[in-house]
Amino acid sequence: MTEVRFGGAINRALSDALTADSRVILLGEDVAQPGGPFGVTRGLFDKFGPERVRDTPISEAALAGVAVGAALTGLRPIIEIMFMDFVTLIMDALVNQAAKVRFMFGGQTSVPMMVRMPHGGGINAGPQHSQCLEAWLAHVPGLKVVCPATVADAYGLTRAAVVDDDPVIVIEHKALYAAKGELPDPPTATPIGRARIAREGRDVTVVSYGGMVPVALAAAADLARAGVESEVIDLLSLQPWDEASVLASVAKTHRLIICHEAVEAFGVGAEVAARVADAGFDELDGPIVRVGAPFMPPPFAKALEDWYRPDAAKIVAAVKKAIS
Amino acid sequence: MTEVRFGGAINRALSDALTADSRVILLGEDVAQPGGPFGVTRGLFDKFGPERVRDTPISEAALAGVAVGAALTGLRPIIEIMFMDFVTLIMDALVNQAAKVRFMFGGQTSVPMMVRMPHGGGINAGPQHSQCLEAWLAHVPGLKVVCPATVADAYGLTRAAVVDDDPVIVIEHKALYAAKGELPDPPTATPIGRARIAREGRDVTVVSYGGMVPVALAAAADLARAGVESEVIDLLSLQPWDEASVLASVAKTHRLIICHEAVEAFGVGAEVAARVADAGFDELDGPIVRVGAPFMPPPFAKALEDWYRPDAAKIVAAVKKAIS
Amino acid sequence: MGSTDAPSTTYQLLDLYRAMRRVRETEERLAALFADGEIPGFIHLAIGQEAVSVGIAAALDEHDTLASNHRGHGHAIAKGLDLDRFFLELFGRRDGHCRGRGGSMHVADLSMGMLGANGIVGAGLPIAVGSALAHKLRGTGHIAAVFFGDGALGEGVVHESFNLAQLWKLPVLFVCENNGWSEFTETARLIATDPQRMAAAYQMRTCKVDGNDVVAVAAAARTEVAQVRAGEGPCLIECQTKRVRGHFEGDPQKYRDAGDIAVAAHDDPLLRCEAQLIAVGTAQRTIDEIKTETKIRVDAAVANARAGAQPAPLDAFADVYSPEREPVS
Amino acid sequence: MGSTDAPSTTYQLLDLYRAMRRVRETEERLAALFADGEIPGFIHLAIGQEAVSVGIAAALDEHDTLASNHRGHGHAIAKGLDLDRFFLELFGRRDGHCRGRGGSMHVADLSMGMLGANGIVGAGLPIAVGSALAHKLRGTGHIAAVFFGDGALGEGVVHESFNLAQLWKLPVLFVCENNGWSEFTETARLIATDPQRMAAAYQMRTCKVDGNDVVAVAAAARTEVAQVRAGEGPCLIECQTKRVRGHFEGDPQKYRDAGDIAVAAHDDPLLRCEAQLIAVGTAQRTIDEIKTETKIRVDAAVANARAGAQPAPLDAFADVYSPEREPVS
Ligand SMILES: Cc1ncc(C[n+]2csc(CCOP(=O)(O)OP(=O)(O)O)c2C)c(N)n1
Ligand SMILES: Cc1ncc(C[n+]2csc(CCOP(=O)(O)OP(=O)(O)O)c2C)c(N)n1
Ligand SMILES: [Mg+2]
Ligand SMILES: [Mg+2]
Repeated sequence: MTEVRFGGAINRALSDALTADSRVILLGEDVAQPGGPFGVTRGLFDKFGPERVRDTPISEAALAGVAVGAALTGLRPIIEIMFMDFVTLIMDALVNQAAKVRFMFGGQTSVPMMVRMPHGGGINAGPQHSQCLEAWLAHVPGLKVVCPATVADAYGLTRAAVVDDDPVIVIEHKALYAAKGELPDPPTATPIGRARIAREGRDVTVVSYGGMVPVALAAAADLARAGVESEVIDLLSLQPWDEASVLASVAKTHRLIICHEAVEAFGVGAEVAARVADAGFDELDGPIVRVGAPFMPPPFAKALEDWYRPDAAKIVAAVKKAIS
Repeated sequence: MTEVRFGGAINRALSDALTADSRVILLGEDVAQPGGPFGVTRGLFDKFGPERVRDTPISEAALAGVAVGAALTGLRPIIEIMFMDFVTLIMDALVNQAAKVRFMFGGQTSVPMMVRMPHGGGINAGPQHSQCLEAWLAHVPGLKVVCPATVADAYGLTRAAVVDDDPVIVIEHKALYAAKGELPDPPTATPIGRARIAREGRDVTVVSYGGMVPVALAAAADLARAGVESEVIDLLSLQPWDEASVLASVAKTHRLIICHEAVEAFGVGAEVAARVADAGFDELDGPIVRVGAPFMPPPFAKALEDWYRPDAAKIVAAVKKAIS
Repeated sequence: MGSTDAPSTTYQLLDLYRAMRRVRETEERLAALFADGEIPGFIHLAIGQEAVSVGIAAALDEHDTLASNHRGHGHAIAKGLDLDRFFLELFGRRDGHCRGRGGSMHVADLSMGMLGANGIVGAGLPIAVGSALAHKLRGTGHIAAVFFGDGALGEGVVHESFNLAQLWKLPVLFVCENNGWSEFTETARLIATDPQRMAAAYQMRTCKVDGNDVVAVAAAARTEVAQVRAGEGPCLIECQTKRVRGHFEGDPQKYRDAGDIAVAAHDDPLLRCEAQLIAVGTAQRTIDEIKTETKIRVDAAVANARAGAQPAPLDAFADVYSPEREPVS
Repeated sequence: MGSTDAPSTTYQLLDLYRAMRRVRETEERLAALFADGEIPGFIHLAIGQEAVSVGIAAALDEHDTLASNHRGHGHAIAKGLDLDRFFLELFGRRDGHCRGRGGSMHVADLSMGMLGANGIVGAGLPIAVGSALAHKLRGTGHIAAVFFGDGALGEGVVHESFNLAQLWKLPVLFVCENNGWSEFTETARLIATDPQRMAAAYQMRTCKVDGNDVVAVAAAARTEVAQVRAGEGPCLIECQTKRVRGHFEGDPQKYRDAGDIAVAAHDDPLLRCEAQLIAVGTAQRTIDEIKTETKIRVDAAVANARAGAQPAPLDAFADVYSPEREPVS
């Protein structure tokens, strides 16, 4: 076990992936010589050289299309989109090309590309640099979507995403980059599609992912003091997501809360709720409660952003509502 | 009452909107001289001239940005995106600009623009020309999203969208364009945000919208023969959607089905299910069942597309599951 | 179709003619099949534009990669795709290139380097650029080519792709098939620049060729492909041609002068090639034999496709994602 | 800031200097406030580039519209935005231009024709094109202008916008603020063309000017704005300038030569303007007075912003959508 930062774990995973497979390349705005806008790719240019680690122009749409073409021609490209808010510019390459190629070409080929993108608030970056738009991607057949919450999974999901034969979107919460945690020695890949029980409990199931997992754990600690034992599930993967683990937990607790930083309406939580309201209906003893951002863009001012992002108090209130 | 086609009703609404307000303009690929790829804008170029009805280059991203700038400078632009699949190219202008301007500029201004886009299958147009991606747009604070099912609402929602001060996306199911129906005389606007009870019933609530409404009605007719009375709700608006009407119906029937042509997972139905599993939980007597496309891109072959698109039989099966 | 010598020998000219005839016969058959309701969906024919796909493909090697657009039958067939599987795909049959999931707008055969037709205008360009990057980094010695229409110059990603290709000096051949139309609108009413000016803006090598003269296209392609392959960076070839039919089958072309259609139909690249063949001494009988052979081949492919099995939904499910692999550490 | 005469008179030169001083003082204060943790978020300063925003804005009328980018403080202030509300916004206060919801990257004042700073590179261009279309159709006599950086040439929508503006001969002024950098990378390593070549590709009027000479910028802007306003179609002005500070505040600029920073800092447009003023006989005291006045004005704005009320979440809710209106029939 070594203690590293979340961003450092991703850096190590990228480095290990580039070392392990010469087909892996890394492309993005300022990822090479400058070492990445958040420093996540620092040192990789020096280690792997200008052919494999490349700075790209401010051309997100072409960058994503280039990844598709490179993946179809024997490489395994990793691209970085500087802020998830700019995923708006690559939706065509992701959705109409990367996600569909395998299916629409009759299974002839795969598209082994990976896209890294930071999401979320916490640094007062305002309405166009703080969004959580993962629900869009999870709605697209052919894409995989993961979102780590811990240092170990930041490493593990990054490694898994690179070796995966399909397009995988790795969403990193930018407020986690500096968080410290333990990395197993040697570090291992985290399987895509499986959730993790971050805390066991019998009274209520709290499903979460990414930057909201530590918040959910803080809420669970609060609730434990009040005698309520929450089972906190860290989804890890949003597409495919681990329905079986969530249903198993609900079968135990009979209460379900889902929390994420994305806007609540039409977010990832809606799908989790909908599946449990179908396949898990008979196990439910109370309403399914979601905690997410209110229906507005992320505001800039500290006073507003702090209020906008879900916190432990909101989760506690939701749990109380669900078990009342 | 006059009988017109769905596409003709939209044409009339556009014509009436252009007549009523000189600030309204219409832009899109082949919408002017050629009269639109589906003929929906036929005659408008001749009636309103080349300044107000314009053919645009194949530049969807700029087109949507132009609409934002024009809306901020005193016009009320209507743009057409030829297939909803190409909404991938305008997500930035829609999401990071149009949807946010009012909020992020502190309420200084509105962005009165409207975007028309056909979605859905039925013409074997294949994976990149048949998608239903409305769930993405409904997840975006600041956008309104509507989807008419009848001739009257095709007219009515189009008129309402043009006079609305916010960006409104009007989604038209391309398989409905040729459908005939009654247009009131004079035709009226349909309020955004209110659902319509397309058929009353006491046993089960079937929520639907757009091209799936006639299918849901056919299923309801089948079920009625078996003694099951379905209440079919035509949502009309997806953002904001009429939660009160759905909850009221569920309070009567205690069973809920949601069906749409979009992929089921992370679709509009998930949000409806999630809200009812929260606010309407106590009224539910059975699982909430969704009917949507399976988790794959829309396939081309007739044999595959017919299977892919939800039909009355699938809705009937879902209802049986929900009430069993 | 690989060829490095001049196409001026009778033998090579016959190869080009045979390839064009194959594309033409295929597309005329598709027109009839669509009219008869046997083939569904959107069918964009390139009748009258065969010299472009055939002339360019003649300069490519089998493992050069090719990205195409919505009007891609000629590109696919010239690149060497199997006619049986092609027709099976257009009919939506199980054994088509794409197992019936793609149809006309998505024909692809990765084993032939054909990276797919594409329903999104402009989307093929960055894919070709990425493919060229892979060729360069992997040292394959191959190049990537991409066909796009004059209307595609409206799409921003096309410009982003030009920049990337030139910036990184990638082995990519941009082929602009300039037929004057963007669907139902003349491109001149939509685009305030042209391929030559765009290439100049990036100081990219470029040339302009009569796209209805297969010898001219093949010659230009041979010269440019050699440079691209030699590592001289990208090149843009503009082929001036004419769209004979509607934008898609079923398009009544009300927006178009009858005269314009007649002119387009009159400047037939196949007839021009036939005249060239006769001029170099080919017997009319040889030409007629090619016509007959081609017709027989297409007849067979159509019959085979008609009899083809329907695709099964469950097979489709299996290809949304790749088969699972063991995670590595 | 509207002006139609030559800026060569002392009086007009003083106006330009005063405006630049205001921008400079504001941005230097922002740097300090950010360093002290008083202002959060991303702060992109245009120190050293003041002659561009001020010179261009001097040629615009109050009701001409302006779209800006992430480095937009100068554009906003030169266009005439109120300093109090500006600082309130940067502090995230209720009475800021955007009620604290936007911050540095989204400053806007529609009443001054300022259509907003923008956090998405390139996104301002189609907005300006749309605004120009509205001016043209409504016959307002106004024009639209847009500032963008050299790095923005990478974005496809920029090229789409050039095409549309030129195609429709719209009254739009494209102002490329060429400071040689795209964040942490020299633009020369990213872009294989330049503004002059791009304009040439569209046969768009263009000119290139020393962006650190406010007199030169103002003169070029006056000439070009007059043509744009007269209906001669769009124009692209390239202003060569230098970024003195990091990409954003807090950027240690490890990627950049100390020499490059020194050269940039040395070529100070304010010092150049001061020299020009002295040369035409302005007293140093006049210049010093402007400095003092400006400092006092900014002090006041900062004090006011510090004391400003916090925004309330419920107010924010009210502005996601416009107030409801009666549906019409
Ligand atoms: C992104 C996108 N926008 C619009 C369309 C609809 N569309 C299909 S083909 C076409 C015209 C293309 O013109 P051009 O590129 O010149 O090719 P041509 O059809 O002339 O071969 C259009 C607008 C599309 N398929 N994709
Ligand atoms: C679409 C998009 N991609 C990337 C970024 C991140 N980004 C912000 S500014 C910038 C560089 C812009 O360079 P330039 O246009 O030359 O303006 P400058 O900063 O030099 O003024 C980048 C890449 C962004 N804001 N938007
Ligand atoms: Mg064309
Ligand atoms: Mg710059």
